Amino acid sequence: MSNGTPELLSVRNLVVAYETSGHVKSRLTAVQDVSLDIAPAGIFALVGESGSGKTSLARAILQLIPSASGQVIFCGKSLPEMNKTQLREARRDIQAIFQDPLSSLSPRRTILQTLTEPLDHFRIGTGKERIDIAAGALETVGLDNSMMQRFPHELSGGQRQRAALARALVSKPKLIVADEPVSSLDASIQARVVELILNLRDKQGIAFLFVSHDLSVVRQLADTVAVMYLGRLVETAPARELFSNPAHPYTRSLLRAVPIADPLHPAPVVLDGEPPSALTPPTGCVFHMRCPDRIERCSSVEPGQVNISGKEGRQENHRVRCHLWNS
Amino acid sequence: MNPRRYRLAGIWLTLAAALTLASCDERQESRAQRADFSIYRHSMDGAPSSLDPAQASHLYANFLAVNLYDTLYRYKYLARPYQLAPNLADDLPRVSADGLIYTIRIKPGVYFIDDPAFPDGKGRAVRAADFVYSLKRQFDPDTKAQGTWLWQGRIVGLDEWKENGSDYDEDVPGLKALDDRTVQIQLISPFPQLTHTLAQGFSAIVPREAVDFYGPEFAIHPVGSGPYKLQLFNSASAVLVRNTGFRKEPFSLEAEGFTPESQSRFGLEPLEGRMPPFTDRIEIEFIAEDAARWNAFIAGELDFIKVPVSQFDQVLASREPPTLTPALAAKYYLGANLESGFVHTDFNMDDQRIGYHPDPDQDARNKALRCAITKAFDWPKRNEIFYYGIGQVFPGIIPPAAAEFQKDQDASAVTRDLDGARDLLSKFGWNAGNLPILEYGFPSHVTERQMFEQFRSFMSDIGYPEDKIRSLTYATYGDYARAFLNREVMLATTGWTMDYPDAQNTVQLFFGPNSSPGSNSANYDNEEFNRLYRASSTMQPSPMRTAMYRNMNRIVIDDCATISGISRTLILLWDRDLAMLPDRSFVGGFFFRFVDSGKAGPAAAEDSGREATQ
Amino acid sequence: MAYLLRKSLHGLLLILGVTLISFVLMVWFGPDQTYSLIGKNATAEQIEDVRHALGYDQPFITRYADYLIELFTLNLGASNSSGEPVNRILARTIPVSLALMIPGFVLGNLLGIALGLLAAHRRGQWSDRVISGLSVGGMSISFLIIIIVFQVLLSTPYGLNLFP
Amino acid sequence: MSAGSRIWERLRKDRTGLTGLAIVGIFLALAIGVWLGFFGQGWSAADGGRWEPMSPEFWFGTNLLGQDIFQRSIFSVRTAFEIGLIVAVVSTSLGALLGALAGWYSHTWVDGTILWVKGVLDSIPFYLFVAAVAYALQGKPWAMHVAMIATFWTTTSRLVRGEVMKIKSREFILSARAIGLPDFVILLRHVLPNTLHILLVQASIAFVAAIKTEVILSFLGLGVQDGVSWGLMLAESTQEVLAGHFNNFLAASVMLFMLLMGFNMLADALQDAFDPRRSAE
Repeated sequence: MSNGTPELLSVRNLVVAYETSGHVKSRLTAVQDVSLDIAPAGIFALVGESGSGKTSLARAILQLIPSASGQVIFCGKSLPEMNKTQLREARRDIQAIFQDPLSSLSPRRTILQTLTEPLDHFRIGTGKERIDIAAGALETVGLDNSMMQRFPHELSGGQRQRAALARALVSKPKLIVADEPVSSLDASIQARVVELILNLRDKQGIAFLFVSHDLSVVRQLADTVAVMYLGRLVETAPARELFSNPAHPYTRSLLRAVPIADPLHPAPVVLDGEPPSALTPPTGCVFHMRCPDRIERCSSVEPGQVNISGKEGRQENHRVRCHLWNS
Repeated sequence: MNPRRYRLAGIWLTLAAALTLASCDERQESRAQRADFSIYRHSMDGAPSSLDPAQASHLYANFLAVNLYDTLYRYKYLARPYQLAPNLADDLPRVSADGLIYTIRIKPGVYFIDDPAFPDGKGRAVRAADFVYSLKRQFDPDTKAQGTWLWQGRIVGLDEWKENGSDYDEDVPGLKALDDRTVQIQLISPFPQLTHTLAQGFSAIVPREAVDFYGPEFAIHPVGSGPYKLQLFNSASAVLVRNTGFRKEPFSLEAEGFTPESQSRFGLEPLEGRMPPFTDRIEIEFIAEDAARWNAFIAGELDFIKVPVSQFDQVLASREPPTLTPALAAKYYLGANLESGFVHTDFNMDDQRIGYHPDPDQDARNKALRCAITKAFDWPKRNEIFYYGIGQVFPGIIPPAAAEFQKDQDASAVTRDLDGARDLLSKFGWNAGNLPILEYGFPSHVTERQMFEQFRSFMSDIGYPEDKIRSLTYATYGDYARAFLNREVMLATTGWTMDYPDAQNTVQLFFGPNSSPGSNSANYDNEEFNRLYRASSTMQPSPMRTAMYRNMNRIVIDDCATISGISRTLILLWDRDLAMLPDRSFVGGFFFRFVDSGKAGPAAAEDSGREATQ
Repeated sequence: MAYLLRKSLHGLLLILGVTLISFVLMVWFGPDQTYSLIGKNATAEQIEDVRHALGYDQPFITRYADYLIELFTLNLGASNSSGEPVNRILARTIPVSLALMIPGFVLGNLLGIALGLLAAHRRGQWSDRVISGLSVGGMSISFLIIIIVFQVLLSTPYGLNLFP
Repeated sequence: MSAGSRIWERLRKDRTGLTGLAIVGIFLALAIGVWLGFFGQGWSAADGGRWEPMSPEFWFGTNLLGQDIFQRSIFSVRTAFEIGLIVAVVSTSLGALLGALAGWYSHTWVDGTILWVKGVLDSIPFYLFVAAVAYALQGKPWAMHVAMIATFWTTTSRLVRGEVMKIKSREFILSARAIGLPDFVILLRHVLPNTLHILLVQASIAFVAAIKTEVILSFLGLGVQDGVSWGLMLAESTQEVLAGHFNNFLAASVMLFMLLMGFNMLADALQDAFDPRRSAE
């Protein structure tokens, strides 16, 4: 944004809202005024409790759900404004993997069929070459060629997530949006997938948008971390700084809740009270009701985003939404 | 396992139980119903939907119409062949020398039954004007009458009356009540069959008050002057009770044409001098299902039945002449009546694939094809399979029930001749490749379908490819009628029930101007035939007229316009406790008033109870 | 309120659909009474008269509208043939058919559920197998066959001859 | 081991299911035999006398017309399969397609319209509707098929709709959408194959229902118009049994019963084999 390097993906003031279906129609704002930047080969982690809008943001970036306003710019071009052909091209460069590896592979298709589907769709290579590319991708994620003719239910959980990753790799993307990719895996397998992701970034220069509720995993791999609360990015900062010197009260409480000594069993976030419903967001700062440091203004005025780089020794690119930093 | 299954299984079990219980109930009820009066329980295989005489187009309706209402004429109860007799009229009509003016006097002192339709609820006297009204009513489009055709183009001024909007206050010159008791009918041209038409249910006399009072519901509120009154009517049964105000006319064996040699065995003699109607109550059960009707009869719940063909095997001990098995003969009288009508399969002459063709060569080829089909038809087998071999096959269109029927005529038109048929086909260049597709229409019922399949197998014997004989099926008779009346069917089988015993009634089936939607469903149109028909239609019965009819018959046979025909033999059974003789079908129900039922009072109920437990 | 409105709109649409289909199938393409109401030897003019009297010459919309009006005013008209108001025919016949149907339906369902429960309770035992077998067998028998069998059993000399 | 072979493994252990499969197989072989002209070709010839008893010439005797009951009942196997297969395949496909559309576009006007049509059809009593459709299209050889297909699809579509709504939110659908596959490709390639277990069971139920309905419709004169079927044979037999001739009735009803029984056993076994509660075992 300001460091001069061209960003791979820039999100500006993105708003995602749903019309809820049901007896009473109402509008749910899942993502409110979100801006973020992902650099080439960067790993951008998005953390937050469930229901905070992480998944909506990820899906809006993937153009799986429409955004109400704001911009998603990929390689300098706005994704929502693209026509079909352009979008199709762009999709080669943005791939996705999801949380449940069993559910993310089509159950009645072999691994090979799943792997070659994007190649068929993007018309990459000939039939023979596609199989080679698929085999290469399997090798990259550390799976044996013999897996190709298997069905997803014949694989173990870790193997499945590797296969899903392999599928995301075949079209040689620039960005992979990974929505909670490791949260359903055993810790030992988690570690190996994390290692794999780091490897891919290093060797193939793939950037990741890594969505997770698990700070301990994020700590292991992210370059930049953004903390989401009720649709808003309350704090965005380089990973090291965020973990060592959090600025937002919410981030602080999150970090306090993680027993760092035992990353194998991350405890749930402990905060007073329930997060408010996104259907009826509170006035003022959305966090004010649970905030230990709230001041009077918090309940009436919603804070804007401020760059606190340099304040109290903060590094570059540290932004926060909090009245405490606004003075 | 699917839980729905168990539910279904349960429903079956209960239904089965309910069925058993229901049938038990029914029997007890019918036994309990017997009371202290004489009763006759008739059965029919179909039900009328209306009791309005204007709708009496079939036997079922006619039966009720002539018993609830009066017609001017009827047929003598016992005379065979049938003879007309005065009914409400006091004598046969006086006819002017030119045959155009009929003068009819009606009996005095005849009253309609009491009914709220009349001013004080008391039935009034039947007047000549009522007849005039009733006949006009046949021409009123609002009546949707079905007997109009009998008088259409016959009576001076009647058709014009309809054109002018059917105003009942407007007089019709040819249809007048000269006074309360005298009717005068003036015809456009002689119509010797007029008196016959006045013996039909259609011509029954209805009071205007009742028609106006009940509106559309007149159809189920009959108000007549006939021998019976209606007590109950629905789609399952009708109950008639004696009209106590019916005119008193003692029964005379002689006047009804009693023939002791053939009729003494029916025990009718004791009726002499008694006043009809002889039975207090007539229950008519409408049971369309052959099996159900037969079972009810055998169970003693009915006194009369027209035996379904499927039961002939069990009922008859011999075929020529039909006789009953000893067990049945002990309980029932047998009447083996040849129906007054016939069944025939017509080619649609209007269809260029099989009928007339503008090109004379093709016309000749089509005729050859029709004749070949006619020759290939196996009448004895048709008779054997569907009519138990006791129907009567005859050539042409004058059935045995007509007085003009010729017994010793050339039967080659109904004799199977496969070689002749094949020769004819090859002579006219027909072969399996160029034979047209025959579309044979029928209402989609089992028997009609089997007749079609049999027809197809007859035709395959002369090399007609099976896949070229196709069925056109219709869900109801009404749909079928619509199809052949719209000339959409190449081959249509129909039955004709005569309205009166004069061959004029059947030869008109092939009169050109009667083409569809008229009764000439063959759409046959032959100049010579039409000329003969016109000439004969105004003639009184005479050997000359008979000769003309037979000539017309020959013309139709030679043109191979129809595969015809067979008259069915009806096997009628009735209880030996009854003194009665059922009518031929065209007479339609006049015999009810002469039925004497020995079944009366509680004693009869005990009898039948004993029977049932035996 | 809006919810109620939407629900009733749904109901209305459903009723419209059902009446439309029943009209098209049973009236528009349904039995043509004309040819059972004309007599022998009818002329084209008489056929037209009957068609007119029955309203068959009216356009689709008119006939459908009439049909809807008749339905909603519960004025089912008079039977074409007998002239008896259809209302009265229904009033006369429906209680009978209901009286016949309801006990059978209720009993059948109760019995079915009881059998099902029994089978489930004794899963794997012989009674489960017998009931399952019976019901699979029952499913495989056409109603038609049952009717014919009953006819034979109850009323011919070949059966039990319960009602001679 | 593929899903198919897993089902097969379960089916193989189910004795009832295997018996059903065997019965259906035998009937299928008969139907194909008739199709190829090996037997049953003389079903319409009226060569015999009326109601002839069983004999070496006429194995099951003859009917009223003198037609060979054995050949007629064998030929009817083909009729039954024709009707059953056509109705089962078309109605299940239609139900799958409409159910998939309704599920995929759930809570949109597409879904609303399909649900409305389904609701309307389900509100009309089955036999009344089928008979009325067959009547309205009378004379047309496919009237009966249309009538049955028009009603049978609704159950399938309801089940498929529910299943599709479940599948729709699964992540492999998201991955397919993420690479920009068009909706119909996703429906055909990823959604419908996962409803296969429903379709198979529904098709077997539709097959049985079609044959049973054919019998009733043919009996009423609204079914098979040209040819022969067990329904027509039963219709013929109602007259015959009263006269004491049972061959037609027995031949048709035993064959009908056997085929339906076989199919019901098979359908039951399939349902059990596909039962998701059993996939845990």
